[in-house]
Amino acid sequence: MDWTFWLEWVIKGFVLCLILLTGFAYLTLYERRALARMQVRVGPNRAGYQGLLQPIADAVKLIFKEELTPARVYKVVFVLAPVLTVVPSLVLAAVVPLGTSFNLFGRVITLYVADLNVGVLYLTSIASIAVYGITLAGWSSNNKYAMLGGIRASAQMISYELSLGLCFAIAIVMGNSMNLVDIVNAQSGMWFAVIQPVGALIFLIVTLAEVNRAPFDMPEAEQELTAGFHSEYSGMKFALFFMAEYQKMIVICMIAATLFFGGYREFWFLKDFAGGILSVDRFWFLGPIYLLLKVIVLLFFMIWIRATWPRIRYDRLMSFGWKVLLPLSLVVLFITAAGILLAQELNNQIYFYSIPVLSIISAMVAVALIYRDLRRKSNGRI
Amino acid sequence: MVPVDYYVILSAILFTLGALGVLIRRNPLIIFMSIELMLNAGNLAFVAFGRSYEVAGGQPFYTGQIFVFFVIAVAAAEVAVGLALIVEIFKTKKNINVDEMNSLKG
Amino acid sequence: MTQTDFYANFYSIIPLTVLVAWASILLLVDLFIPKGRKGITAFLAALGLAATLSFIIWQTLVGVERTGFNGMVTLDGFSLFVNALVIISGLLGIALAYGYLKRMKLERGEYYVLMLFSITGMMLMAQASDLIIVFLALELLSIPLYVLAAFARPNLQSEEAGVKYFLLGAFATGFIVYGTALIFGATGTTSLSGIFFAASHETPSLLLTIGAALLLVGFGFKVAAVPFHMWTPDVYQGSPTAVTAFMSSGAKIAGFAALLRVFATAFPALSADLTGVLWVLAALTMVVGNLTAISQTNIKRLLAYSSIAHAGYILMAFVPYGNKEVLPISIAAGLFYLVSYVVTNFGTWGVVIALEKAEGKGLEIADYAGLAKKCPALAAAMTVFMLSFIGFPPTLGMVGKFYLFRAVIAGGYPGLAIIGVVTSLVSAYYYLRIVVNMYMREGDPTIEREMWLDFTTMSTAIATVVLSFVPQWLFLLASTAVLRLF
Amino acid sequence: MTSELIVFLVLSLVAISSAFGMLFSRNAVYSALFLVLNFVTVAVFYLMLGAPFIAMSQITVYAGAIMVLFLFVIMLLGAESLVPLPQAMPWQRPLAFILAAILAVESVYLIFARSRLNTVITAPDAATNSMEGLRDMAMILFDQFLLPFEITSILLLVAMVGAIVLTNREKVGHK
Amino acid sequence: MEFLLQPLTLLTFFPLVGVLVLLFMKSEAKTAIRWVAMVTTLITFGISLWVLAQFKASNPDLQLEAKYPWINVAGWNIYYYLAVDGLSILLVLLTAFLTPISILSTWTAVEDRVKDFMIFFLLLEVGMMGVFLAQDLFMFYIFWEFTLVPMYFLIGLWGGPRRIYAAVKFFLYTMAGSILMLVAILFLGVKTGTFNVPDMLAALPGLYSSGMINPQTQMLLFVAFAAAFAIKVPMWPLHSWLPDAHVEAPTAGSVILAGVLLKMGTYGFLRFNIQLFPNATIEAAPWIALLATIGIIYGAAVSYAQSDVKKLVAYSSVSHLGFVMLGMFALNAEGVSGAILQMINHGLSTGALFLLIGMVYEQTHTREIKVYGGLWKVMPIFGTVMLISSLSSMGLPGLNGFVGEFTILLGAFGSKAIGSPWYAGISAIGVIMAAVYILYMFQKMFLGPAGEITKHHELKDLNWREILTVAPLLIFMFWIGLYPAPFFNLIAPAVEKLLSALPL
Repeated sequence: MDWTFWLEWVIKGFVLCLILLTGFAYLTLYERRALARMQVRVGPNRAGYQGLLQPIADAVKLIFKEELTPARVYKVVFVLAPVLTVVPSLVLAAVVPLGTSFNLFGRVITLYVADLNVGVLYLTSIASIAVYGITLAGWSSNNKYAMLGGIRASAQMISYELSLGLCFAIAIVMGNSMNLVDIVNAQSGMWFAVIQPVGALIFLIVTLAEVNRAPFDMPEAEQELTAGFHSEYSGMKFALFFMAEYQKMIVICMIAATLFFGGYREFWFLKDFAGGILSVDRFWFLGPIYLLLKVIVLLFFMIWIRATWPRIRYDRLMSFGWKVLLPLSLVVLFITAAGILLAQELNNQIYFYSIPVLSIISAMVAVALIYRDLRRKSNGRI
Repeated sequence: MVPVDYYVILSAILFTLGALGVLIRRNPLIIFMSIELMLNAGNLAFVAFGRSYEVAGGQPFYTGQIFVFFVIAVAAAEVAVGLALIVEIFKTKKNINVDEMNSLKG
Repeated sequence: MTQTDFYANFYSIIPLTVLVAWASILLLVDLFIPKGRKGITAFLAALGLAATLSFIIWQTLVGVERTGFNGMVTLDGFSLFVNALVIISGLLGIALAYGYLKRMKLERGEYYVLMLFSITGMMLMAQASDLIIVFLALELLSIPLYVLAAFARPNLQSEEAGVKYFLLGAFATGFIVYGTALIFGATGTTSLSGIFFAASHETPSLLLTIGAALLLVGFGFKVAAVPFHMWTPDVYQGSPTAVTAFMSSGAKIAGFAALLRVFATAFPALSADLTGVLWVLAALTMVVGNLTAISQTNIKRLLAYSSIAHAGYILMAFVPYGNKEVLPISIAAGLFYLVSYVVTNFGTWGVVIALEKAEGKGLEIADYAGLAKKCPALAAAMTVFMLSFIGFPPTLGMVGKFYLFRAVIAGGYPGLAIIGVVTSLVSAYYYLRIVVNMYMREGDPTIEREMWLDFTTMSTAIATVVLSFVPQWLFLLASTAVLRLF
Repeated sequence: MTSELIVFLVLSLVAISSAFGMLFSRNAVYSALFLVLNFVTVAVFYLMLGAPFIAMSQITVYAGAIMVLFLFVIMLLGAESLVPLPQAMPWQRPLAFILAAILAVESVYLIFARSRLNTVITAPDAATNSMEGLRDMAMILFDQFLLPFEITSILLLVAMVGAIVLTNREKVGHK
Repeated sequence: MEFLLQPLTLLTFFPLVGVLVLLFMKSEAKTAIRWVAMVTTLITFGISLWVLAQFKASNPDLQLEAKYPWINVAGWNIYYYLAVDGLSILLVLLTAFLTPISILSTWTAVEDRVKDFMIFFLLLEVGMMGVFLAQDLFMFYIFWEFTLVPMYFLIGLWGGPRRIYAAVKFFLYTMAGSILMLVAILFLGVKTGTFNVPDMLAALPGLYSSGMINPQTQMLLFVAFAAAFAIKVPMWPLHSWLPDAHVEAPTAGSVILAGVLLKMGTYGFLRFNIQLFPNATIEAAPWIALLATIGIIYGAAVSYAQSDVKKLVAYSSVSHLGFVMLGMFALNAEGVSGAILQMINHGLSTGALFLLIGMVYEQTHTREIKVYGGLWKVMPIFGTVMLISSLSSMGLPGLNGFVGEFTILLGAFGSKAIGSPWYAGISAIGVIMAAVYILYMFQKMFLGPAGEITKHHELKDLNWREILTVAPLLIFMFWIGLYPAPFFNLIAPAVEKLLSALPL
């Protein structure tokens, strides 16, 4: 372990943080503009060209805003909570591969901070830690609404974490590795989202709940809880929560892209296009670009959903997680594992194709069941 | 270059602190946390011993880690039941002090 | 794993597999059994136990002994014996619960399912020959019991019992885990035979001794040995009586079975250090259990202390565990005593349940006054049980104590035997108080009659008496069970 | 003093003081947070001991699930403030301290002075970070430790059933 | 079937047939129940006579053996082993003889829960027979302990006002002794590898001489056995349960208690202590003689101080059994045979006294001596019978008591084992004291001016049933008093054999 190793490590980490921070800033802009478009208005377009300086203006405003610390909060935790929220969202990205490697000064520089053999487990563990910030923020505010928001957040995140873990497991099974680089490389022939579309869908739904995005943003439901867990926060502390949420969105989309959409790799059918001119194996710098594109598309879906869907009632949210997503993801995991095993043992690729078919069938069954249930509850009004 | 003794001593201290917590604290939640600390001390010792055998034998040796894996699973199961119990009694009683659990007399 | 391996492994856990499968299916089937007819679940659960028992009997007749899953479980005479005992106590437990749950309005199908799972854990305890399995089996048997103890919620007493049992049980688990860790550290393995080899090759290291002592503490909690007994009276009193009956038998059998196997197969090398500890533990348990029982007025608490005391008697069988010659006898004696304890115990709890009223009254000893006039058969049965607990002829308890004390004396511990008999004398005092109340005081107890309850009480009473005259086959079973343990 | 030893010492200081913090906090939430800190440091120890899988499981299950549940329950019950009550058994506390002190000193002394554990744990090499190691472990888990694994699954099922039985209030008077 | 037809098996377990019959009878049919019990015990008595007919007096060994392996696994060597010899034959006969008499005495006395009473009584007989006949220590122990249970209920259910206290005290005292014996039995069983007494006797000398059981251990074992028996006898200072039990017990219970149960203790000394631990016996003989002597004087003195006539008789038992113990540990032919005979005598005379007291108690419901007086005039037959029994109890020549006590004193006087004639001398004072308290009692109750009760009650004299109850006892009192030789003949060979084994 020479010092250059450490240096490389520090630089990569720093760059990643930088990417995420600016990414966060422009994501807010992106979201506001996109939402505005959907709602047939313009959105922020004054600061700079097309509002490109708007995030900076917001940042300056928040930084200089007065910070109120209510009298009866639990001080230490109150201050700690935003930090605890932001850090996991940053750390989470450490294992996500942004591309292949390139040579610089005679060294092989890989485009990820840490190459963990238990990368996926690392993701789950950090994701599970992320609950603390919100929960503690809610509790330490010493405010009923905030507290309820915190409790809701923790309940929701724990509940959806199970399905999340199972989706990770689906990717692990298909990639035959817990290492994210391995998983990405395993998708060079075919994206996992194609083989296992249901798994990818569940993953996307679950991530929405994990980052408390609409329609699962119960912890901050304005109508019921004013602003939920961050009611009492203002100024920079509030900004940190804000920041964490958007960073998490970015990172989660990166992870989703990595696990199910080929990560930094090109479309599978482009691998041999024009002698592989579009392949990351040929040009390393294509990796980050592909990834960025995928993330932008996925983010757009998140924003789109926010613009389209109303908020789900809390009890429905929980029972959706436990009674629909969890069993469904279990079934899908089983189908995936069984298909792979059969294909391997019997050496017949036909079983491989049964995975998407059976998964889609089971997803449709799930939808049908939900439909029937809702119909019964609403006395046939749907 | 840490001798395995150090890990074992650390785990012994943590175990003792956990046991101490069970003995001196009266809140079932804290008692329960102390028990978790005890289990954790056991886990640490397991991994440390496992590692020492690994180093001594020169080849991977997973028994310790696997035991820890089971302990973690069991702890999760225990927590599920234990917290359910505590929540239940609190719902009935609105107070969870072990000393005040005296409807059973002897 | 090759095919033959698979069958060999599978053979060693057939009864377990049957029971687990049955319990899981029952969990589903129970959903379709309408509320108020959960008796069907009880019958199905009993059926499952019977099926398991028949497999055990079949395996006993086949007589093949083997270890499975890389030596993690052992199928031998000892485990078959203990498992049969556990299943019989499960059957008796269901018979007691059947009417009781109905009467107390606690009837839910999960009760029986949890019981089956707990029995699985107990069976596994007896078969375990690796500390991992011991640990997991212990949890598998305990967790359902925690729930069952609190089954009468929102009854506060029951909930308190559940919480206390849980906290102390988990505390004990902590000791077991840490003890296992130290043993693993000392020997590099968790398999009992591996520990035995590692320990016998060199002088036992201190680490091993501490580990074994911590295990002993953990097991001490589980079998309610003094000074780890504090939870017992509260838990026994607070739990629904049917649960207490099952808990006080099943958990004890399993705890002792595991303790026995662990100490006898893994730690003979430590006998010099641990025999004295066991001696003191057994003596303390007998003395404290019996002395504290004297002042009890609640029958459930009294029986709780009495069960502590009996744990002390059974512990005596472990004291000579380092002595190769005496060990088989004393283990067999311990097993025999367990049988007699279980039979008597269930009968006693049956009587307690018969007298317990729906609102949890009828549990004071004074409530037993006049039972002999009201229901002579029940009073006679109770008398038989009390005599059996004292160790008085013509009951199984007497034969059990005779066997046990003989083993202890043969092991060279007459002092312990004397403590044992003197505490039996003390116990006579409080057991007789119940008899006095039933026969010699006036009162008008209300008695619940219910077929399965009566069946349990009467069959155990008859067994207690009849078996005392023909204990040979039980002796034979017990002593052949331990033959190949060592 | 190698750097590893320094890291160890610092972390163990953190672990021990967080354990103390857990013990003596007046506030149950702080206790829980201290325990989380403790679990995280122990997870780092696991990494140092070449057990990344266990380290991650530790964080996921202990810190991420178990302790969150604890916090959840504490908050839900409003049980965070722990007013010191008059001791029911005044002798119990000092006795517990004395016993604990004896236990600690004894175990440390015995293990340190008389056991024959002189193996030095070296830092994990690259091998522990290889997929092969993880695969080997999985193979062992599903082959040699198949039975315990299955038992664990039953155990979790039982715990689930138990928790539901305990918390599921039967609807009374509902058709 | 051969097993069941053994005379001793039949003798021991025949009452169970009665129990079985009783179990299926309605508890309202009191007379029928009494008859069933009566017939059962009479048949049992008949069987005992059949046993006597087969018994060969000249043979000192165990006879009529019924021996089958019982629990023979894992080195247990427990036998179902019943046998009789000169040491026990008389006690067996006494048991079989007293039981029907006691049942007859309850004919009108017990009205409450008759069925239960009879069941317990018959069970008690099984236990007592078993104690005297069992030759395997395990079996012996079972029977020994088992006798406690029915007796406990007899006292506790049909006894006087403090019956619960008395019953529990009786139970715990007796059990306290026997548990130490249990340890000793187990120790012997472990050392000799058998529980069968003859086998044990064969094995023990080797163990003693080889030092496998050293003298201290032997002494400890002796003490452990002695504790059980001494409480049962009861020897001073372990007697305090006896007055309570006697006073509170129903009449039939007292009769059996005094007549048979106490003899189990002395029999135990004879059969087990002396045979199994010869050296310890010799060593302990002076001490036991001392205790016996104290018991004699103490019992007599306390008797005198009693105001309750039943208590008086109870304490006199302490005194009388002191004689038995003294004779037994004289360890010579006279002493031991006298002791055995005195056991029978005590059973007869004290039994008769308790019966008679019960009969008058049934009418008056008081046992205070001072409320009686002048009974003789009202109840002449009762008076006569009482007089004879009292005189028998105090040892008037011509009656049975004299023969026993005289022989004992003779033995004790010249005993090498006791080593000092003083014990015999002091004990002789006990005889005189007996005369004092018995005559004092008799005078207060039967002579003199009419007391309260006598005045105010319509007292009826004995009816035919009651006469029939005591008559057999009187016959034996005279028979033994006038012609004891047949009884001595039954005992003598066995006693000789017993003594010859002692290293005196």
